[in-house]
Parts: sequence; structure tokens; C-alpha cells
Amino acid sequence: MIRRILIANRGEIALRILRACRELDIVPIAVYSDADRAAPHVLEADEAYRLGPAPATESYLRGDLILEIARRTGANAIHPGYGFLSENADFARACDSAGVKFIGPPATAMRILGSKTRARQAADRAGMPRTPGSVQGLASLDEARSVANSIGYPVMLKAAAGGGGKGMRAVSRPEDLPSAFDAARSEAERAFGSGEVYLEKLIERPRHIEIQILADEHGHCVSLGERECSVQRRHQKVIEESPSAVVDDELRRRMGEAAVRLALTAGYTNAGTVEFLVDNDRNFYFLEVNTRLQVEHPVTELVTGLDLVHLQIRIAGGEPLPFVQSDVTLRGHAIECRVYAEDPDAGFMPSPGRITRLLQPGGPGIREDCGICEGWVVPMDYDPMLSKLIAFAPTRDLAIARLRRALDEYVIGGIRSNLGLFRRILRDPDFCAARIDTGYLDRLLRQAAPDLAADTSDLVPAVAAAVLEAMQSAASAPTASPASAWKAAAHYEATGADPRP
Amino acid sequence: MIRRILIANRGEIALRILRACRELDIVPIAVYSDADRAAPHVLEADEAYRLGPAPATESYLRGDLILEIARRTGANAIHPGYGFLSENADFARACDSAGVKFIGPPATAMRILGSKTRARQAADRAGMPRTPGSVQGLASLDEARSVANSIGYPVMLKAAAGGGGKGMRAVSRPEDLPSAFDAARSEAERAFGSGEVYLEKLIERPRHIEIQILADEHGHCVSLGERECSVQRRHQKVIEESPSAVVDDELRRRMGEAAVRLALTAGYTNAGTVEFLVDNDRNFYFLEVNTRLQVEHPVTELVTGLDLVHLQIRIAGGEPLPFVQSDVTLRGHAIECRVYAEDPDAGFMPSPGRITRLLQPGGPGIREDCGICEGWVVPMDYDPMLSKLIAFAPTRDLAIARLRRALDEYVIGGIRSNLGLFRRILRDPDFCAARIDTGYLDRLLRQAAPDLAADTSDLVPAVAAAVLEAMQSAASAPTASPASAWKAAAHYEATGADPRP
Amino acid sequence: MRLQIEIDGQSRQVQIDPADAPGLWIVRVDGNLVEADARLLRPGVLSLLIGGCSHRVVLDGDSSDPALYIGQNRIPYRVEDPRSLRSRRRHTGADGPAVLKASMPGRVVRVLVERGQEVAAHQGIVVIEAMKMQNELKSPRDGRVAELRAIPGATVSSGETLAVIE
Amino acid sequence: MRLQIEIDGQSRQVQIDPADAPGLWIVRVDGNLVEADARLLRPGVLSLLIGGCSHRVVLDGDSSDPALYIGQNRIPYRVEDPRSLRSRRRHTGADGPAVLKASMPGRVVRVLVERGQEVAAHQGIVVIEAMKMQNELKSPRDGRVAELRAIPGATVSSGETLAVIE
Repeated sequence: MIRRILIANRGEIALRILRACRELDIVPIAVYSDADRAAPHVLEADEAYRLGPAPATESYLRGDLILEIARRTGANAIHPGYGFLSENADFARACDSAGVKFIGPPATAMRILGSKTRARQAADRAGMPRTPGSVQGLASLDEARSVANSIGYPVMLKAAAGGGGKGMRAVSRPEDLPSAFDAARSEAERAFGSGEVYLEKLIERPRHIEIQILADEHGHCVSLGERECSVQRRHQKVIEESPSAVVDDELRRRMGEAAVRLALTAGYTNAGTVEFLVDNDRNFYFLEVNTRLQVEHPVTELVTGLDLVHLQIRIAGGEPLPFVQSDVTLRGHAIECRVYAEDPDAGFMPSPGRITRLLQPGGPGIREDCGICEGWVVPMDYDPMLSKLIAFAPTRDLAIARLRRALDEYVIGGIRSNLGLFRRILRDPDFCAARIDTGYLDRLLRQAAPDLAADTSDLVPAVAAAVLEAMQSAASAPTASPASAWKAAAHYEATGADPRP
Repeated sequence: MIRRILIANRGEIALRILRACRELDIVPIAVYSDADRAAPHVLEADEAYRLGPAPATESYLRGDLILEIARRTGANAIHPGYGFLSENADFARACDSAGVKFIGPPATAMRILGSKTRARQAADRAGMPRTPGSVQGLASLDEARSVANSIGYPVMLKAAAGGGGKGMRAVSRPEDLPSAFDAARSEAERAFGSGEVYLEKLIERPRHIEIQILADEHGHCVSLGERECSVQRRHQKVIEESPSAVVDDELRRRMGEAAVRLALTAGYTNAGTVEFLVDNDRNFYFLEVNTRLQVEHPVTELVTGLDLVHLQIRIAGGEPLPFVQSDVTLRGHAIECRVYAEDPDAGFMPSPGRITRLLQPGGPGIREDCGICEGWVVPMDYDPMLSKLIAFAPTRDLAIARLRRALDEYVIGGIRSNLGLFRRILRDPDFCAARIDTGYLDRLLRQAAPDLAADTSDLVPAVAAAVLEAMQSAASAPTASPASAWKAAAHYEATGADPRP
Repeated sequence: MRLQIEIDGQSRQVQIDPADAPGLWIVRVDGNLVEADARLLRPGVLSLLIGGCSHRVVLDGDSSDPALYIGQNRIPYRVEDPRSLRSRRRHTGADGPAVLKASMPGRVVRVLVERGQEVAAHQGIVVIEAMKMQNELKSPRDGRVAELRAIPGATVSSGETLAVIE
Repeated sequence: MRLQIEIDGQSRQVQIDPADAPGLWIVRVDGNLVEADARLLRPGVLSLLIGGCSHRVVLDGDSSDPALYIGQNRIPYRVEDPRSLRSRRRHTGADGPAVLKASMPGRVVRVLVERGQEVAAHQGIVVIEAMKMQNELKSPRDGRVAELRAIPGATVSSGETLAVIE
């Protein structure tokens, strides 16, 4: 029986898991780095323990410290969230040895599916379509050449231990293969500590579509429909939705069955995602498995009516799945935006810093999984995700309209965010018509942005600035500088800053 | 084609309608009284116009002014929300004459169903079960006596024009009838300008269960499941949920068909609610019709996956219903709490005033339809509803757990609210087992509240107060009074107050 | 720093001093010693860690009636200031003139007595309306209406004196 | 009150005076006269009604780089203060020494040049990392590295000087 869960993560996902714990009458225990002492997940937890300095290597990646805290505080399970230790098979095994339940698949299944080459072998055993190419690391350039020649160009070199686009090279001509092979190997070596690369046929303008699966520890596994994640920048997902506009019941059933077969073959349990590329003719090809909860799990929750984190915890507690495949139905349409602290107008430069003002959207059909609050200083030490804004509506068109409405309500002041990028995408005719593939966003960003800036002949900004100035001048002493309207407003943030003794 | 909607309301429902307008590409136009100049619905609207002084009779009830503003601003429809002018047949007719679409039923249907006696006659025509008793106003005490004798005591006297419990009297013995008859008549006369009362059999420990209907202007009408609203205080709903624990598919179908028949009989269009009492043996009796959108419509939206305000607007625009009865399915469970500015620890005394601090719940399965924000001064002039907190989950138990979790995240500072009452109800074994009827909450409130107050031997409050004091003392000049920790924090509210020139 | 803090009516002796790291405090409450790690996240919202337990503390109320929300419990408190008698004021007046104050902001809809009139304890004095609800304010004691400030139709704020009963 | 306000780079002459009722202002912008009904809902959040149109105005930025969100548009502005030359400072330095400033807060991961070294325009000078993203900051002009303040491993805040190129 799981009674106390240590949440080995931060930000919105730590809060997401914390809320699930409360709803299941489980005590949520937070951990934090020095950069996160004042973070929302610490404020809302029942207990919270310091890990170490800000860098992840000294805090959220310190599995030894985390297990030590779990033991000291009597936590009998650890939820790793995503990122950090979530796909670390050694950590999963260490939890197991320490008698603390790791909420995720067993280390054995993580090892099989965590390597892309081993996962491709498992896909073959499960009889699942995959891209043509190698299923083992390439021993030499000669081997690479021979595989590429046999499947035909263009091809893609990929790191077996890869993720996030690192160690990947598209090669369209044989003469480019040698340099690409060297580059991919050394990049993979640097990023993952393993230079193992393999080679596969490059699918042109593919869609990224993935299947959510859920397997209990009694041999039952179900698929929960698909998510379309084709809106990506630099191989990072930006918008996700469910269902996909190109997946019909028949394709969903076939992809779901393939994903379930793969999971059962690998002895997988708990939540996982099987990723596919889908080509123009709606053929699907196995891509890789994410052996953890995904960032974008809320869109699946909204269309299935299920709570994946509840189910993860119940599965980890030994319960059988409380439903079977035929009970799973999709209703409506959900779309998620990943809200980042970055400036799309300045090359997507990161924008950490204090959130001086926060106006959050709400109302019907809007869910926000949020890791920030007014006054919070977004640290420079972790990824830039601030929150996930998710809209649910009866149809895709209405979900888009709802998301636009919510984005228009949303203001994040003090730092820059990519809210404006979402406003642009959600008004783009190609996105609205679901004409998307993994190259869609890069193409959009190469076009000039439609000029949404204020008309400078408009009086409103001048009137607003003047009113703020006049209010300040009326409210303050006669010595006040006229150029300081912002100061009065900023006072609150200033006084809100940690007043150290 | 509806292009511009004047929203003739305030608070959360004005924002709710405003959001639906944006999602349908319709321009939302707000109106406001002097007490609401700084209200969220004014801030978020495209246009906003002043009606008059704070009292509703001089502002939100001024149909003439509202129609004048609609004409001046080119609004071609008016959404009345609930309360105020929403059930005023004269106003609906005036809109019609002015060529402005009233988003609601026609005045004729409102007249038939707005009077409880005429509605009972319509129920008879529709072959719908109702409580035994009169279907016309009682002309005299003699008539009342003869009806009461024929149906048997206990009986209930009710005002034909009634609502909110006014003009109602339960009578259990014949000798109490004369004084009750006089009291009900004079109370009804005072409250509604009509002393018409009728008499019906009193149902013991009934549940209040209502059916949501939706009718287009082409003769199609559907029912959207039920809402259980038995948790009431002084005949005012406090918690609503869908589905009801006592309604099975068969009962839902029968109640739904009865409600649809009644609507069609009365020539009803747009959204409406048919209210029933359900006795211990699950017999249902027609109670009354609410000829408008209900406060509690979100629970129906969550379990059906539909958006009732979207559908209201589309129906008013002449569109046929986009689905048929068999498309309507219920999934999961939704529960709503009406969050009021009132103090349950002090006889439910109203608590208007400035909201100095607001921590709002969020995350999976939580919807808040909210009409407040930090810094907002809740006016004394209108009803005390601040927001509606709604939880959705796969089962009733999980919806309760989720609502508890959300209530624990919620803090409204500066004024008192009934959040604590909800925390109590949602932990009450009778509520959790769905053992509720319309007398449930009054019985609960007569019991001593479980002592949830802080243990005074606990150190935490003293430590918290001391830290705040020490921080203030460290941050401020040495002349500062030690008893003023709250002052620094209150500074923000003070400086945020409208600094008039 | 020494403080006397009244928590929900009960008085505590508190000694608080900064510890050696930012945000840390050594606090002694009636002889119990704890280390508190405290951060003000924004005005009035404090994150307090004591021995690993996390407490969300939110300031409520105003200077005359301060309170803390700790989690969901609203706890009235008072930091007693040895330099003034302010904290004792609330205890005065048991025998002196009784002041009838508005218990909520609202509008005076009816005044039920006249100046100089003799009234009994619990007799209705003034009716105030707010948010569609009427509230009858009753005399706190037997006596005579010495002052009557409530005027029908007038708006009153919470705590405003409506009448004085002698 | 007379003001000169630069909106997104364009200068406007503004005269603003309180009108006869609270919250109302008479504003003349380059000769256009409007009545504005303005309420500060909380610090930095303004509700502005002009001729029935409702605008949500949110203050952003800081004193050196103020901006307004009007609806969703972020509009940089500057109230020019005739008593100082502050507002003109940003225009200086086209020919003088070029200062390379941190464009974001972060950690210095690599310094690519040495003090005294000749550099070309757009040549990489310093690499900063924040939020798992590395950013190479490039020389704004041809010249010589006259000053080099960036130290590998150090944390820098946005706008901090990293190097000066002469």
C-alpha cells in the first residue's frame, strides 16, 4: 500500500503529482534545490527536503540523496515525473534494492526500450512496422554505407542513446555520409557518453504520432488513443493534441495493438508512450518508446476522461487496471501549448527571472498545469517550461478557438514567454486545417510574422502611459520623477523579495 | 447572424458568456453599475457601458437602458445570464420589438412556465407527474381547506410567482392552515407583487433533481441528463452534481422524456431546466421550470462534454441543434460548489469588501468559473456569489477527493467565505455516501461542527507570526511598531487602491 | 527579539533570532526551540519549513484583527506591544456604555428605536442589508439609547458605530 | 501635465488633466482629444475605457525598459523626462567603444577570446548558458578586446557588461 510518495522532480509536474497524491490520500513529499526553495511545489507539499545547490547534477539528478531522503522520511514510493531520473534504469534498480517502489516500468524493460537500437529489435520481435535500416549500432563507416545503399537515400543517422535531436543527421547524398557519420558519433559521445549510432530510412514530411499505453503488473495492457505532436522546433514538441486529424478508428486500433504488443514483449508496466512516424499515405513506423509519463499526458486525460497519474500510482501499488480496452473511448478534442520562458522575437533566447505579474486564463474547457506564481523567480538552471495550457472542446475547431481565447487572457509579466508564438500558430491556416508535419513549425518561422504589433497611430498606448504617469504623480510626493510610473507598481515586487534578516 | 452580444449581467456569469462570445468570434459588450466599474467583466470585455448607480433597480434591472445601449452600440443580441432580467417576459418581448434577439425562450413560453400554477397546468397537458394539489391560485381559505383535505396532510403552500423559498409554508395539521394561508399570501404579495398561492402535497425528505433541456427553433428538443441539487440552505442550492446517485438510465430516460414533452407543449426554445422532487421510492414529481441558463450548468457541461452557452447562442442564431438525443452520453462525475462571500461561523452573515489575497486552485479536473480577482472589492449590492468551483473525475468518490484537494489550495483573504463549509460537507459521511435530501444541510448545520481549528499547543502559528514580525522589523525603519507585520503586506493593497486624481 | 503573541486567545512567549543563513530563524516558543526556514513568496504569502514539514502561511485580516491562514485554518493572532495598551482595549467596557457596531458593511434599512429610548438586551436596534440579506443588530445589554448614529438609507462600513447603549 | 511619450520608438506630445469626476481624465495626444476612464485594479493592472472601448493595460519591464501590454500586444514606451538626458543615452556609442552585454541571465560556459585580441564583427566572444540552452554572444564590430569581464563558470545577470571592444 503506497502511503507516502517522494516526488523526485520540480515545476509543474511536481505539482501535478502532488495533486494526485492528495486526491488519493497519499502524503506528498517534495525535494528541492537551492534555486527552488520558494517554488510552488515546496509551498504546497506536506513535507519538503533540500537536495543541494541549483545545478541538476547536484540536486535533482542525485539519486543517492533522493533515496536517502526517501528512507529517512518513510516514503515507500518515488514518482520521478519526466526528465531528470525518470528514464534512468540504474536509479529504478536502486529504488528496487532499497525497497522503495519506483513508479514506472521495471529497470529491465527500461533497458530494453531505452536504447533505440534494442527497441528496434524488440519492435521486430513484436512484429511492428519500423523504418527500414539497422537494428544495431554501426561498427564502421563501411557498414553505414552498405546499409544506406541497401535502403536508399535519403537516410537518417541517429544516436542509440539519443533524445532531443542530439546526434541526429539527415543525409541525402552518399558523398555526405562520411562527415555526417563522424559528426553524429562524436555528438552522441559528448551528449550521452555513448557514440553508438544507427541508420534508418528518412521519412519525408512525417507526422509524429504517439500511442499512450498503460500496463498493470498482472499482464494487462491497454492503449489510450493517440497524440499528434508534429508541431516541433528543433525536435522539441511545442503543441500536442488528441485525437490526430489523420488517425481514424481503424488506424488507431492498429497502432494501439502494435504498441500493446511491444509493451507486453518487453515486460513493460505502468505508463509509457510508443512513438511513431506516420507518412503521407498513413503508414506508421515505430520510432521509439518513452518509458515514463509524458509532458503531454493531459490531452489524453481530457479525451479519455481518465487520470493517468492516479492510474500510475494504483498500478505501482499492485492494483489491476480498473477497465479493459473496450471501455476506452475518446470524446472531444484537446490541444496543449507548452508555455516557455523564451523570447521567440529574439531567437528563442531563454528568459529566466522574476514573474512580476501573472494574469492566468480560466473558465470552461481550460486546464492549466502550472508551476509558477506571481513573484516567483524562474531559475536559469532548468528547462524553460513555465506551464502547460490545455483546451478541451467538442471539436478541434472549438478547441482552437478556446485556446486562442485563453491565450488572449494570459499575461506573464517580468519575463518573456512564447505566448505570442502560440497566438500566431493558432491563427495559421495550415495549423487550423491540420496540415502539419514535423517540419511545419520551422517552415512557419521562416516566414515573416504577420504584423500584430500595435498601430503607432493608435492613441491608446499614449493615453495609457500618460494616465499611469499622472496617477503616479498624483499619488506620490512632489519630488517624484515623472518617468517613474512603473516604480509604484514595482514596489510590490520589491517588497515581496525575500527580506533577509 | 449574431455578431455582437450585449451581456446584461455581472460577475462570473458575465465572464462565462464573454468567453463563449470570444470563442464564437462574437464581440462581447459589457454593461456595469458604478459598483462594478473595476470588475473583471468590464476589464475583459471589448466594450463596456455604464448603466447607473449600484442598486440593481437603477442598473442591471433597467431593461430600458440596456436596450438603449444595445441599439446605440449595434448589439444584435442580448444574453441575460441568470437572475436580473433573465426571466422577465416583458423584457424578452421588448427585445423582440426592438429587433434585438433575446437569448432565451420566447416571452410566450416564459409566461406559461414562469407561473407555477400555469406550469402545473402545462405539466398536466404534457402528461407529466406532479405533486397532488391545486393547479390554480386558491381563491379562499375554504378552497385551500378542501384541497388539503382531499390530498391529505402534510401539505405545502406555495406562491405561484415564487422563488427562493419566499411565500412558502409547510402545514402539517388542519388547524395551522388558516394562519399559514394568510402568511404565505401576504409574503408572496410583498415579495412578488402577487398574492396568488396554491397548495400541494408535501413530499417528505425529497431530493431536488432537475433535467437540463435544450430546444432549437425548429422543433427539436433534447434532454442532457440530470443534476442533483439537494444540498440546499433556505431553499438556495449550495452544491450541485451530475449524475445523481439515485438516477439510473431508465429513470433518466423517463424524466428526460417528460421534460422534453413539457418544453414542446409550451413552445419552449433555448436552454431551460425542469425541476423535480424525487421521493424515497424514486417517484418523480414536477416542481417548476427555470426558463434560463442555471447557475449550475457547468456540471452538465462536464459530464456531457458540451458547451451550453455556445449552444444557446447558436440556437438563438437560428441554427438547428447539431446533435440528436441518442448522441448525448454522460461520462464521469461533476460536482460544483457555490463559493459565497458569507461567514458560516457567524450565521452566514454577508461579507462584502476587498479581496486582499487570492490563491486559486487549478490542475487536472478543476474548473473555476470566477468573477473575482485579487484587489477586487466585492460590492454589498448584489448576491454574494464569488465563484463556482467545479471538479470533474471518473467517479463520484474521486470528484469528491478532487474537490477537497482544490478547496485546500483555495485561499480568499480580506473577506470571509464559505470555503470552510464545503470542506466540512465534503468530509461528511452522509454526503460522501450520497445520503442527501433537501433537508440534509439544515440537519448538518444543527450538529456541532467538528473541531478543525488549530491546536493551540501547536507551535506553528506562533512561529509564523514571529517570523512575519521579525521580517517586518528587519525590513523597516527602527521606529516601526512591532505589531505591524501585516502593514508591509497590506501596503500593496493600499497602493493598489484607485488613486484618484 | 522578544515577543508576546496571542494565538486564538492564548498568550505565548516567543524569542526569535536570525540564524546563520539567509531565511533561517531560531525560534523559542514557551521554551520549545525550533529552527524555521521561512521565505516570503509575495506580500502576505509565506513558505515555512519546520523540521521538514511545509506550511503555507497567508496573512489575512487587518491591523485591528490580524489572522493567519495556516493551510486552511484561519487563526486570529495578535502581537502584543508592551509599549501600548492597545491589546487590552478589547477587554474594557463590560460595565460602561456598550457600543453597537455594524457587523458587516451594508445599508441601513430600518432603525427600530429612538434616541433616549429604554431597551432590553437582545432587543433589535437597527436592520442592515447587504447582498440581498437583512441583518437585525440587537442591543448588547439593557439600557438606554444614548446615541443613535444610524440613518435609514445610509451606507455603513464594518465596525462603524451605529448606536451607544448606556 | 505635459509629457513627451515615446511609443515603440515614435514620440508623442501628450497633455493630461484630471476631469471633473474620479477616475476620469482629459487627454490630448498630438492634438487628438479623448476622455479616458481609468482604474488601477491592482498595481500594474489598469482598466481603461475610451469611448466605450475597454482596454486591459498591464505594466511590464522595468525602469530602463518599460513596456505596456495592451491586450496581448507588448508595447515598449518611455516617458521622456525633460530634466535629464537619460532617454537619449541609448543612442550614444555608435563610433565609441562597443560594450558587449549579457542578453540573458545565465552562466558563462566559455570565453572565446583573450584580452587585447583583435576581433572581427560577428566573431564569437563569450558563450552563456541558461535553461539548457547555450548562446554565443558575438562582437558588435571590428576592433580589439579592450576589457574582458566574463569569467568561465560565473553567473551573470541580463545587461551585465561582459567585454568592451574598441
